[in-house]
Amino acid sequence: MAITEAKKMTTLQVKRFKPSENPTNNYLTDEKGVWAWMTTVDHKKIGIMYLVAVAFFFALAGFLAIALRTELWTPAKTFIEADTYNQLFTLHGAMMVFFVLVPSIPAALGNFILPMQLGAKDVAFPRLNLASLYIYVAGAIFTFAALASGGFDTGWTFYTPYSSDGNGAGVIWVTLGVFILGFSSILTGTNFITTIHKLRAPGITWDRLPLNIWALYATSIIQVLATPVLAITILLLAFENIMDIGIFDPALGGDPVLFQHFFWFYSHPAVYIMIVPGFGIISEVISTFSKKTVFGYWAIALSSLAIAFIGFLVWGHHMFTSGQSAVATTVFSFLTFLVGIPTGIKIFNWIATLYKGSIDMKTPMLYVFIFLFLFSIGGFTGIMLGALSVDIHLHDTYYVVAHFHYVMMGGTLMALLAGLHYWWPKMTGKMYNETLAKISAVLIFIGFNMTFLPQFVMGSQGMPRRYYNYIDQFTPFHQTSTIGSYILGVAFLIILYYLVKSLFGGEKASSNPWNSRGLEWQSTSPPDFHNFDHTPVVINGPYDYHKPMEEFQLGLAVSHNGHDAEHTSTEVEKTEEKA
Amino acid sequence: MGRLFDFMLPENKSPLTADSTDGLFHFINEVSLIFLIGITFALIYFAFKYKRKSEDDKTPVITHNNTLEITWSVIPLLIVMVIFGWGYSGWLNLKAVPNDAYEIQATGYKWNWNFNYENGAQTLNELHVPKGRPIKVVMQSRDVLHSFFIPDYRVKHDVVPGRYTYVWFQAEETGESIIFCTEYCGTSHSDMLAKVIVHEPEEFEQWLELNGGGIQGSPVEQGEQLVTLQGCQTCHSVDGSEMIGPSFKGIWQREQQLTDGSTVVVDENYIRESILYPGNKVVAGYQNVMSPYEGRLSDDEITNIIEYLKTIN
Amino acid sequence: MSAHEHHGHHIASVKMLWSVGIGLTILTVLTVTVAKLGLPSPFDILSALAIALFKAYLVAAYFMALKWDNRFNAVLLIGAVAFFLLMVGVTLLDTMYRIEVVPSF
Amino acid sequence: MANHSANHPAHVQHHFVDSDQQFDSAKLGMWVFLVNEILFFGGLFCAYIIFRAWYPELFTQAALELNAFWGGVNTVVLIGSSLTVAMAIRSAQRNEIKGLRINLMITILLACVFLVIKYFEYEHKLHYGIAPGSFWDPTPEKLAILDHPKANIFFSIYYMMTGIHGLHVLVGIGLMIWIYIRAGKGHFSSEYYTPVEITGLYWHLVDLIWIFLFPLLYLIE
Ligand code: HEA
Ligand code: HEA
Ligand code: HEC
Ligand code: CUA
Ligand SMILES: [Cu+2]
Repeated sequence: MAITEAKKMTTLQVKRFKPSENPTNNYLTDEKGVWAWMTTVDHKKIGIMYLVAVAFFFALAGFLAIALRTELWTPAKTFIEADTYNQLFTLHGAMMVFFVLVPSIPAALGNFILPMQLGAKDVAFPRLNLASLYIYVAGAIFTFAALASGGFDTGWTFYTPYSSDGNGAGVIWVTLGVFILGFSSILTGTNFITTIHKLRAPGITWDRLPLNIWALYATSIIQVLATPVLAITILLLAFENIMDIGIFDPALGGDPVLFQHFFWFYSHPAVYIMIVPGFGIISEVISTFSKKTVFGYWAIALSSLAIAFIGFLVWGHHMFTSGQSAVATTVFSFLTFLVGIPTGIKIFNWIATLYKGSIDMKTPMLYVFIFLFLFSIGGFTGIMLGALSVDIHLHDTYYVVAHFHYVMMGGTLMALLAGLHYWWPKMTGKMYNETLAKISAVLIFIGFNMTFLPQFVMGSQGMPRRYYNYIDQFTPFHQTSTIGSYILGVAFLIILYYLVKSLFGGEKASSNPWNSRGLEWQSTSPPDFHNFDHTPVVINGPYDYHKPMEEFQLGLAVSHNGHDAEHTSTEVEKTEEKA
Repeated sequence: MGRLFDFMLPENKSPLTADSTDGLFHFINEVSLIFLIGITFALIYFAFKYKRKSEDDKTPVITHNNTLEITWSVIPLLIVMVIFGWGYSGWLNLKAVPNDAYEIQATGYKWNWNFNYENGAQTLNELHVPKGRPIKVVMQSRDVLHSFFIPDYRVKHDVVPGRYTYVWFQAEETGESIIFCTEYCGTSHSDMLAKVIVHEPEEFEQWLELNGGGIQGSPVEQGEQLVTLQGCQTCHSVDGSEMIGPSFKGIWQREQQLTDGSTVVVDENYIRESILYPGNKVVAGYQNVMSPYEGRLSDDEITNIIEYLKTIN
Repeated sequence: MSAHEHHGHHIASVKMLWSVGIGLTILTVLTVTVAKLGLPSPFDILSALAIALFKAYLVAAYFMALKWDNRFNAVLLIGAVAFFLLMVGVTLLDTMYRIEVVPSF
Repeated sequence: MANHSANHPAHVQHHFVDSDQQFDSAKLGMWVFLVNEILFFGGLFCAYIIFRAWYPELFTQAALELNAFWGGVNTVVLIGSSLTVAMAIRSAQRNEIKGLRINLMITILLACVFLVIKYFEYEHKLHYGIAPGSFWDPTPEKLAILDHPKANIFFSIYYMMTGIHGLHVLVGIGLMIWIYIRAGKGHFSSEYYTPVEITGLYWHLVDLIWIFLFPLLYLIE
């Protein structure tokens, strides 16, 4: 990068000051009223609105899951008809994936935290950011329109020709809804990549990027590369329904397996869109609550990129029984295993971070532990499914259902909960009730395992998924699972209760309740409208726990003018030595 | 075999196709368990050992360790390569049908399995096979994707419209095993069950003999058998009870309201059309889910079915 | 933007732009001509693609000014094309190696 | 210009430090968006390649229905419009607002010419019942030429590809009209012409896609 003479000459003087506690002026008080929220371009408010939307859809899709589980209490009919059941699991899966998990960490938490961790005032394109929220809402409206026009029961995978039979306007609506939704994801990804490249504050070099940012960066790359393929796939499917273009429909000469390729080309990378941001949160929380530099910074940072890359080449592992060619099957199986290696590297590095740390089992850390346990199980069972001969037996059984709940709920959702509790004081300026939080975390752990462990067993025994009716021998497993899901429901209600309560009566949070070294904690709680008063100059790394907390006060260049991080940072280092 | 995870798998009734799958299943479970115990133990141990004592705890700066990084990359890599090789060879075995396999044709359609044997015998939702002999099931679909799954034999394959796919197995015990449809195919996906019935070889020959040559008898009798074999009764009752489609009871000359508002009186042509192209005229109050029988039933067969339907009152 | 040449602000000369434009037109005529020649099977499409690729290079490098731009933008373009090729390549691994090579009907 | 931050020009949004940062960000953002576009069309190209690999004879046969001459003309039209967009950016960089507007005008006109030719091509095919999907109903004489059982799929792909490309042209026209109007209001100068450059990039991509569509669809005989 070229840099102007003028910039090189500037001397940076570093002034230190402490963020004020409980500011009367913050982003929440800055502009008030519904209209101000709806038209805001502030990344923090947009993040909060995303969070509310995601929570809403989670509650809705979770409620559908409870209905599913209740229906499965007995074989055949318990309280709803087969057609209703089929629509329920489709809606549950589609909402959880497209409306909850894909936007959850990047668009909700990421939107809030990313610019703050970069010391930027906002993301690169604030208006696009708001647009992405509205596009998300538009996608939701189309999905509800699909429900109104008869619903859809294709499963979240929309396999042709079942989905292209043309017997339902519902499918057309929901495909258009998912199509639209894709753009919201694309815009978020585009925005993040640009922000990370161009808006880092002076002093934040690539080797000082918080791991959360690395994870979001990897995620954004996947979003940008994979989502357009989903868009075109789903558009082709919509046209298949509207006017029988025949590309995927065997009755018209097309190939249904081709649809599966197209679909999984997006949807496998999409599972990494869901989990990789979770990895980011884990890195942050684990270092904060063990007061220690993360072990293997580069290993963790680069493994995210490795996962993103290899993740693109394994989609065919969902199609081992579909009739794809033997060559493709072999290659896909082989590559599938390679994804496990970088993931393992992460897990081992996190554990190594704990070694000789100062471990504080606050709620976020508790969720990290739960994450590590559950996600490992999910990952290992993924390896099981990647093994060719075994997958033949396990494909489309409850084993797969259990696998993906372990990774998506036990993984991403636990990471999301960790992040939510971790950043809650920063976002709201309030502390939540630690006791209730711990109780509900434990309840979630119990309820979760009770719901999904039995599913591994019945899946291996042959219980197929998407089954409204089942043979009697599976009844005990299904009933345990159902009870577990009720426990989960209770646990989430407790979470909802204490979080809402903390908003209104919660104890005020200090600017840095966890004594974290991360940049976002060097602002006030809740942050100022512009995050920091001035573009901060970053002197310390995000995990410099060996330096005393006093050194972690916001550096501020008296006369700064550079956005070009690489160059200014060295200047900062120099000035610091002199100071 | 008395292994730790035995309780997870159903009884292995086709060792030739199931053995390597089961062995690998156990291996992965055991390796995973070891790793999981290690991870869990480390987590709990560290959590207690390094519990925070005070807010100004000092922690050492340990940034990385290349030896460790390499160790925990290479060991898992070796393990997964073993898993890959094992799974691959097991899968090749599942693809390689022995030359002397006995072939049976299967057709999946919403929501039944139809089996055809070499001598014209037909069965609905029952797959009769001799024991101790490799069986190859060649499958096709008439409508959407289905998937043919026999847990006891560890075999599964999608059934794809416009293509043939197959599975093979060799049952070693007489008895019955369940067949599931594992690719979502609509309302009664979970009822699209069938069973394998394994006979002693001689018994099987007899059975084949008895059912060979297909359908026989007077037109009405033939029609009745066809209605049974073609799975019509999955959706149509003969006693007037409500199912997925309208009951056959009293169907003849019944006045039927269609979804487009018009009415028809059920006669030969209407029934014929309803069987060949069910989507053309859809009865009000029902969904258009019946798959077309075009190319599946001959004119004579349809005539026989009509004769039979006339008799159900 | 006075003294220094900032990467985003390269100003192309009229001569250069017109030469590229004319070059592209000539190449278009060339593809059509080559296509009319009726080369044997793999070569017809290969020649057409080679010319198209060269045209694409001209547009990207000169019209879109990648030649003078931040290197990362070029990386993005090449990366996108590479991923597209990967997608096609791996999908072909299936579609070209099915037992019945063509989905029969 | 020793201190950029001291004079924060009106066009620089609050969260950027200076004009350069804003410009670079916008450009990078646009490139990332173009990556999206490439993969979006990539899906269609993938479908094309696969069906072509399955049925080479179908593609050569069906391509006879496409008029290579008009396809070629359209290619040249798009190349011309790319040239004028590049000229427009050059004018902006040199603070020649009049040149900017004239070049934009020519670009818009060329884009319209492209669409008109496309319209006649479609018209011609639809006339013979060579229509996408369920409207597929070729007249007997066409059916005699297009006797491949999967000819409908070729034309589905053809209509999807050219249709979505045409939609992009339409969007491009809209964008350029917008830029044209803003230029008239004096929004742009050599100091600030980001939207012009960004739109230019988009337009070049539309051209790039066509550069591949043309030989793949029209020139396979
Ligand atoms: C967040 C989402 C997520 C994540 C992260 C993963 C992660 C993985 N998944 Fe999963 N998967 C899904 C979501 C996800 N999956 C979904 C939704 C489906 C079903 C879709 C549907 O059909 O509806 C599915 C289905 C699915 C299948 C298809 C099953 C079938 O339908 O037949 C397969 C097969 O290979 C698979 C494999 C894997 C693998 C190998 C990983 C790996 O990334 C896991 C890597 C992690 C580890 C391996 C653990 C940690 C590693 C160590 C501690 C090192 C030591 C390890 C070893 C020695 C092995 N998954
Ligand atoms: C993010 C992904 C995700 C999550 C979190 C879940 C969560 C749950 N899932 Fe889901 N599931 C899928 C993704 C997910 N699922 C997918 C993709 C499918 C496949 C669909 C298909 O086949 O097409 C599927 C399918 C699926 C099935 C298989 C259906 C079948 O094949 O027949 C079952 C059955 O048990 C099930 C159960 C559950 C249960 C009990 C939960 C529970 O864990 C839910 C617990 C949550 C609640 C009970 C909500 C309570 C919330 C509140 C009260 C509000 C509180 C709000 C805040 C705290 C903000 N799911
Ligand atoms: C998937 C379930 C299903 C199967 C299997 C099925 N049908 Fe149907 N059938 C329906 C439904 C639903 C309708 C009503 C909607 C319609 O008219 O298409 C129907 C309608 C009919 C009608 C018109 C009935 C009337 O009252 O007007 C006839 C006749 C008929 N089916 C015959 C058959 C025969 C003969 C078979 C077997 C060879 C068969 N069906 C198999 C679901 C099925
Ligand atoms: Cu057939 Cu499910
Ligand atoms: Cu996957």
